[in-house]
Amino acid sequence: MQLTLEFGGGLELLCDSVKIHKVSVEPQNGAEMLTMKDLLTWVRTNLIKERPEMFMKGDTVRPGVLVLVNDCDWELSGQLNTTLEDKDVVVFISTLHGG
Amino acid sequence: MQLTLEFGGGLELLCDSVKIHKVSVEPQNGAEMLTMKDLLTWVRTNLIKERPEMFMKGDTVRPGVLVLVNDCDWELSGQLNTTLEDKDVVVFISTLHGG
Amino acid sequence: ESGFGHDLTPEMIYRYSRHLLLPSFGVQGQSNLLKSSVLVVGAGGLGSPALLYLAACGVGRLGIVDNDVVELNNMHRQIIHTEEYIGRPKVKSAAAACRSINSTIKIVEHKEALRASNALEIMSQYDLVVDATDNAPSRYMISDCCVVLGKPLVSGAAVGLEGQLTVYNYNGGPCYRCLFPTPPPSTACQRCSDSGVLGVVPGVIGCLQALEAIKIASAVGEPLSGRMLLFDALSARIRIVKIRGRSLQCEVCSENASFSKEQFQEFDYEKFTQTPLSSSPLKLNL
Amino acid sequence: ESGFGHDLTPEMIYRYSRHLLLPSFGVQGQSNLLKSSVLVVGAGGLGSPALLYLAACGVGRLGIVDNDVVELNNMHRQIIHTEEYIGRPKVKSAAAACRSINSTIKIVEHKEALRASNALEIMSQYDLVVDATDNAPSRYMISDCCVVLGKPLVSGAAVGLEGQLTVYNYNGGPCYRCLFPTPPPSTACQRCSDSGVLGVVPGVIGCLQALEAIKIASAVGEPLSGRMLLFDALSARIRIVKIRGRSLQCEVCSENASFSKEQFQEFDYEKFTQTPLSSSPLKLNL
Ligand SMILES: [Zn+2]
Ligand SMILES: [Zn+2]
Repeated sequence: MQLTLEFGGGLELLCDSVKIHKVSVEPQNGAEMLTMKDLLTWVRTNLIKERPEMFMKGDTVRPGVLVLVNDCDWELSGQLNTTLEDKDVVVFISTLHGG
Repeated sequence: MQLTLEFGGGLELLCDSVKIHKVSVEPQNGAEMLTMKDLLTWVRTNLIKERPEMFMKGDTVRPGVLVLVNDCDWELSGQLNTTLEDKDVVVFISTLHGG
Repeated sequence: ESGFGHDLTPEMIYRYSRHLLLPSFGVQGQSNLLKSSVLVVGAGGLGSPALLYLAACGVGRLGIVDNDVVELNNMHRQIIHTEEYIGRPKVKSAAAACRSINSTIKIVEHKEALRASNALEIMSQYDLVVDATDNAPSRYMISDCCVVLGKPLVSGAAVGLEGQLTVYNYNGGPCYRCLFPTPPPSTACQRCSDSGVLGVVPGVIGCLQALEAIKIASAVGEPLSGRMLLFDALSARIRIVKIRGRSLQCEVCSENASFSKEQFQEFDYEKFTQTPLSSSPLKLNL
Repeated sequence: ESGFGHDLTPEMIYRYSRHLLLPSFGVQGQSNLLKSSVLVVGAGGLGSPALLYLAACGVGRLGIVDNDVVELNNMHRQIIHTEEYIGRPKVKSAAAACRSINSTIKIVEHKEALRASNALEIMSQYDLVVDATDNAPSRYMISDCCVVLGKPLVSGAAVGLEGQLTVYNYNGGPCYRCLFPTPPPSTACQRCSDSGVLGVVPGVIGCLQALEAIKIASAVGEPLSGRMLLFDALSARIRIVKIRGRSLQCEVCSENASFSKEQFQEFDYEKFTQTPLSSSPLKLNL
């Protein structure tokens, strides 16, 4: 399925400074649905070019990263269990502290 | 079909100062499609409570009003001939001059 | 010469260090800014933050056009002016404020109302124009003049609790007349002086105008051309929408149009919009 | 008494006339503002426009906390400070600027660093707090203190070419720890002083912070609680996203939590975030 992945707040530096990635990702291992857990694994393997520890910790994103599925915090849709649909937009953004 | 109509830039004053209207509008006179031309007539009849000349001129919107269908200028989708789909968002906004 | 491929002085390097650190802006962006010139028309609600940020960031030459004086009822939103300037020209007050935060750039005062008769001469001295005016005839006049001179225009507006922002005449994009070929009825033109405005609303739009001007002047980023930002302060909603491109029928900017400097100078913008270029005083009884 | 059901003086009516004209703001909104008190923590990039607009709009009592001095490399974005204040305390400079645009409100100077030991005493004097700081430990500390004191918090941040904005602890909404229960690795905390920032980016966010503070203080409009604004200056894109509500597991604000004033005062925010509360100077070689 076609997804738009966006990285912000400095996370784009981990993927060649490209903020917007139009990608095609299929469900893994014969599963019917693609979950955010699957997508994180895919992103870690296919998009993150350096310092993966700045993106993930264990099997989820590192502290300080907000994940938004279609402009909505993934905490509201089941976090790692959120299932994705064609044309969804997933944003990974690191919280900023500067001023 | 369900539409979200939004009025801004002062046009909301013509409809009881309500900016966002969730409405249900069906194609007119047995037609299959609802066009923006039909919608303007419907808005003029059902939502505009005062000074209709501040909303329309002839069969279209008055000069200085931008019409956006799903965040896109209706000039790009055929203006009055734009056909609408369920859940579309139509914005009518008057251009501002102040500062 | 510093020997590092740029001509920034040590003081500039220190002053603008946070810009120089930005990989996507850097020395090149700052050098472009320092070589650029920007004209801000109007030192009011929009012009206040736009001028402060343009002065602070290091635009090389910054022009201000305004013919009003500072009034107490401006102070709730026109944060560039201090109480001590009440009764004195806004252009003097704004220029003094800009100089006080950055004495190393050139500030030019145009203490006159912008009119079709002087606009070409004033605007031709700058690379780009920021429209921070408050009325319809000025908006048509400034846009037409930018088309005639081939300058990009950063246009902002704010009334009540709403604001709008776009960039006109940039890189083949639309001009003001492409969007609004016919002026609105003069009764539809709310002004801040008649309708009120929450002071910080032009603050937000004026900052965004400075940003767009900086992006164009530094040649960094994607200016808001062919798109328009719509800001609703009360509900904290912002929409960025796609607008039409240059119109083939535009009477000013289309290839078939032949709107000359002479025609511009003779065009009666007040008659065209049925609105005066300067605003009338307000009476409020509470 | 004017006999019109409000206690605005004729000078206030004139000064704030453009607010009074707004049907959805009006006399009630302005009276609420004049009776309110707002604390801005940090007189830097975010605090500059936030303070100017809060002073201009007529917040009755405006507090400023800052312990830094004005430096030349602040001037590209901290538009509240003038060159003549370089080397002097930011809180003095900012207070003078606020007074010069509105001598009729009370400006309170807190020339000290906000720490867990003094935060309760300072913040308890205000109705709401604007976080305009530049580091992670301050953000946790200010949010926790707001929860302990039951105050809404308008939180903004800007680094590089991006900005973020939301309102915490407002009307049952989430606090900072609901969103970020675990601090990020200290290597992930970019600061403007290390990473650079385009000056006008905190300008936009600081204006929006002033707007949210004004909405809360005047009780007009819908504050940005449970939502977050994400601003990308380079591409001129703004997203307003829905974020989680108050977390049932939050160690500070949930009903089950028992985070007391005493615990707050003893909490080591620098250790928690592995980041110092104050920033170190920058070295830049070009
Ligand atoms: Zn045109
Ligand atoms: Zn919490």
